[in-house]
Amino acid sequence: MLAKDSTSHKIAQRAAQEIKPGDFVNLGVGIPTLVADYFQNDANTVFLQTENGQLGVGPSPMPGTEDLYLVNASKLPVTEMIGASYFSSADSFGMIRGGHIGVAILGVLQVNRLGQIANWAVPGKAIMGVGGAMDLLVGAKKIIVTTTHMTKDGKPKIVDQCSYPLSGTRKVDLIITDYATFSVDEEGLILEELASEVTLEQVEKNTDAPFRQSATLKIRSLD
Amino acid sequence: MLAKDSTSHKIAQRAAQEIKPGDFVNLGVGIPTLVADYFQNDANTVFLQTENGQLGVGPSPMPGTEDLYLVNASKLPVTEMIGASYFSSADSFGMIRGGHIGVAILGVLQVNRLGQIANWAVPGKAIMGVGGAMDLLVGAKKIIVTTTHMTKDGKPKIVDQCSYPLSGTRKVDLIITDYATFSVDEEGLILEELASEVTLEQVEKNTDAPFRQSATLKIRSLD
Amino acid sequence: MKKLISSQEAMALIKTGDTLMVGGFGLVGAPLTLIYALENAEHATDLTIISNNLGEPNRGLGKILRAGRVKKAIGSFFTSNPDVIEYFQKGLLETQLLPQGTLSEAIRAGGAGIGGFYTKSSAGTLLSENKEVREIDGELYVLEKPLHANVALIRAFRADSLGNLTYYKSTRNFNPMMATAADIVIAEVDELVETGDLNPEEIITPHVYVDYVVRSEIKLGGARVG
Amino acid sequence: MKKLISSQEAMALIKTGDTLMVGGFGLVGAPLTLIYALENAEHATDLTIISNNLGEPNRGLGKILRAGRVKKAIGSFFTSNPDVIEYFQKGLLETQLLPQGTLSEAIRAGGAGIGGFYTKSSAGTLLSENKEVREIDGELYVLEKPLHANVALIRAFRADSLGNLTYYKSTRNFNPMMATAADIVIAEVDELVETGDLNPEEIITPHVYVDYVVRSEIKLGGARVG
Repeated sequence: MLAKDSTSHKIAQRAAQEIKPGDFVNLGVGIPTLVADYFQNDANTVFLQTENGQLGVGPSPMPGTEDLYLVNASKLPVTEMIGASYFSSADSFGMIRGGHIGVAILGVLQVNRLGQIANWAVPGKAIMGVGGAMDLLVGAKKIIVTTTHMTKDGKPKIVDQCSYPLSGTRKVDLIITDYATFSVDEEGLILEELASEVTLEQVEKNTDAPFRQSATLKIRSLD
Repeated sequence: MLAKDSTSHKIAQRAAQEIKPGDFVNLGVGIPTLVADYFQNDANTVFLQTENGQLGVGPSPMPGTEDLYLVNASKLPVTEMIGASYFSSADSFGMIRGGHIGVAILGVLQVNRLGQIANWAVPGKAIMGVGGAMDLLVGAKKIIVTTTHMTKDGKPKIVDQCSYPLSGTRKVDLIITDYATFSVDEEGLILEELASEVTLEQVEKNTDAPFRQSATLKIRSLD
Repeated sequence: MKKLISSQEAMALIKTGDTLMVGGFGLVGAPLTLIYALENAEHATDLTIISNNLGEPNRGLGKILRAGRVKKAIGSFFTSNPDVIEYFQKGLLETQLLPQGTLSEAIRAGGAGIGGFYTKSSAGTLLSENKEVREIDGELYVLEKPLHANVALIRAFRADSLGNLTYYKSTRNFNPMMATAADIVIAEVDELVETGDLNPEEIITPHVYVDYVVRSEIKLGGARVG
Repeated sequence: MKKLISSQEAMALIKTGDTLMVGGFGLVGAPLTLIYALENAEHATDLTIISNNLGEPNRGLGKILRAGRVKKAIGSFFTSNPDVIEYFQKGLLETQLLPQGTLSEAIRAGGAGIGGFYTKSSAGTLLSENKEVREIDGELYVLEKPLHANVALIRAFRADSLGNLTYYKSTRNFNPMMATAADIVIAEVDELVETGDLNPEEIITPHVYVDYVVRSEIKLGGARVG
């Protein structure tokens, strides 16, 4: 598990601000899974769905209390909120494809200038798994991407055109990185928010796709 | 309810002889529903499925003990055998179309020389309902037709070509009337059995389709 | 309970021209309280009704037909209401007859994001006229389209405060699929329980599908509840 | 209990060249006892395995891959076993990667007599290459075919003497659909109960789908049962 102050956690914390009471939310593998730690849900008004077949996913169990047969899509132990239910994968993806999940938060390998994503394959490398990503991409009402702005090798993940195969043709709605937040419209990316640690110039330098600036560009606050 | 010695009951009694331990059986509306009264199932080894969503349909309830919310496809009150289960219509017809029901017993309006049936519509008349008949016809492993040999107007129901619209292209496997029992092969109908009350001549006269005689033609016994 | 409304409030959610799904196999599993309210909701006309049957002559949904408020009926068995045939023959009603398995699967498809499916049911019959038929592995299949509705009126047995639903015996029938396939889903229920009182393993309809809950006031046989 | 057999007896039902469905999402809900028996059932080679994952390197189904007994893998996520990629790249293994929702729906279709279905998932991606794509209501859908198997190895929680099954929490995943889509269905279960001990409303897999039951001997984490 990453330390609470790590980059991934800051991204997750920012993404959690997008979750509103009454939302039905699916969290993908990786940074999205961390989002669950950053919104209060004492009133049980946010409902996490995991595509392996549970609605009403609760927080991570206390060490030593894990039920190995109760896991999320990342295969990590979770708990059961009051009012939770279980269903098969077919029913779960019926729920997803049928448009019943309001928000999906996904990790990506790349995002292109139009807000389309690649997150399931790297040609020639040992990544060959799509899981539920393509179904979530076509089914969720709103798609939020959470990702580090740069790869581990220091290359931009937001690129003009994806070199990795696309996960679908649908544009995502919001892209949250450790550097910035972008919304997406028909013409492409709009910079909405800068992380307090970075400058506009740094974002421009480290983003390989064109983007416009929002008229209401903000500095990100995580408080 | 018809008297126990009526024509319909004799047909049902004969059809019940086709049911074997371990069979999963769906009974259509009308005479087929009566079949349930004619096989012993004390060991719970025959399993009746009703397409409105129950496996393990038990016998008709004692008068005064009916549960109005527990009915078969004929909308008649039934009971629950031990080991019964309930499911939605979608799941029920998945079971039917998917080939998991061994025997379906169906009523018909007409049967043609090839063993194809018409049982859902009469042009110009107030019959406009297909229910589960077409799904059962494509899905059940074995189809048994139970029908009176003649219509109420005294016309043959087994005809050269159906004047009513067909329920599907599949041939049924066995046709049980009050006069006779026919099997069906690629070329058409084969008379397998004569009811004790009728002669071969009567069957020939009242059947409007050609049929062959089985080398092992029997006289029906209902004991 | 946040989602609990009256049957009158429920009717305000239905507009003229709407497509409605109505649960039940005959009267069993039908939302009788909501159907009764619909009879009185005269503002809603020009309706398309997706339901296995269309009531009986001047009973249940049959009453809405006689009031001239049904434009189209989609179902599998209209024989129980001869009015349907009469209205159809007079050109007063459009009908779409589907095999019962196709009807239930089409509703499921509508709720599950399936754009269409192939079934053998009705291949080679009048019911597949004007539909795409294709051969798959040597057998004929008919392409069937998903069904959607503006509003679904369904019946369940128990609802918890979130709106999770269980059903009772053969009342389940079309209700769980209809709960997934409409913009607004209104569930009439016999019992309201606290969230947590339903075993998570026996919840058939997760609350994500349920928008409103109405307390059932009419039981089968006509007995009034409460 | 009529259907109760040992895991060794179960393996005698599998033949060389068979297509197997194996339940589970990773190890959760996987029939660990049956998979262990399959590792030792060396008579069965040239297998096509339909499972969300293909185990891990030299663990579970991954062991059968290393033994050269898997001809083809159909699943949604092979990343957890890098061997799959290696064998695929060396031409030692055919693979078919499907979106997880398509995989589960295709298995359901296989069990439910659906000849094919249209889904938006994977439209416009490499995964829809060589598949029929059509526009429905202005959006692209991919035609997906049903999946069938000779034998399904699934895991459930409780079985009654008839073979009715319930599942435990997130172990349900692919198991209920696989129970419908194979010629022979073998369910590994944690608990055997008398017929009548399961609430009819909470039975997820009716016994019509279950041919054999095997007592689970391995729990997650490696603990041996009994």
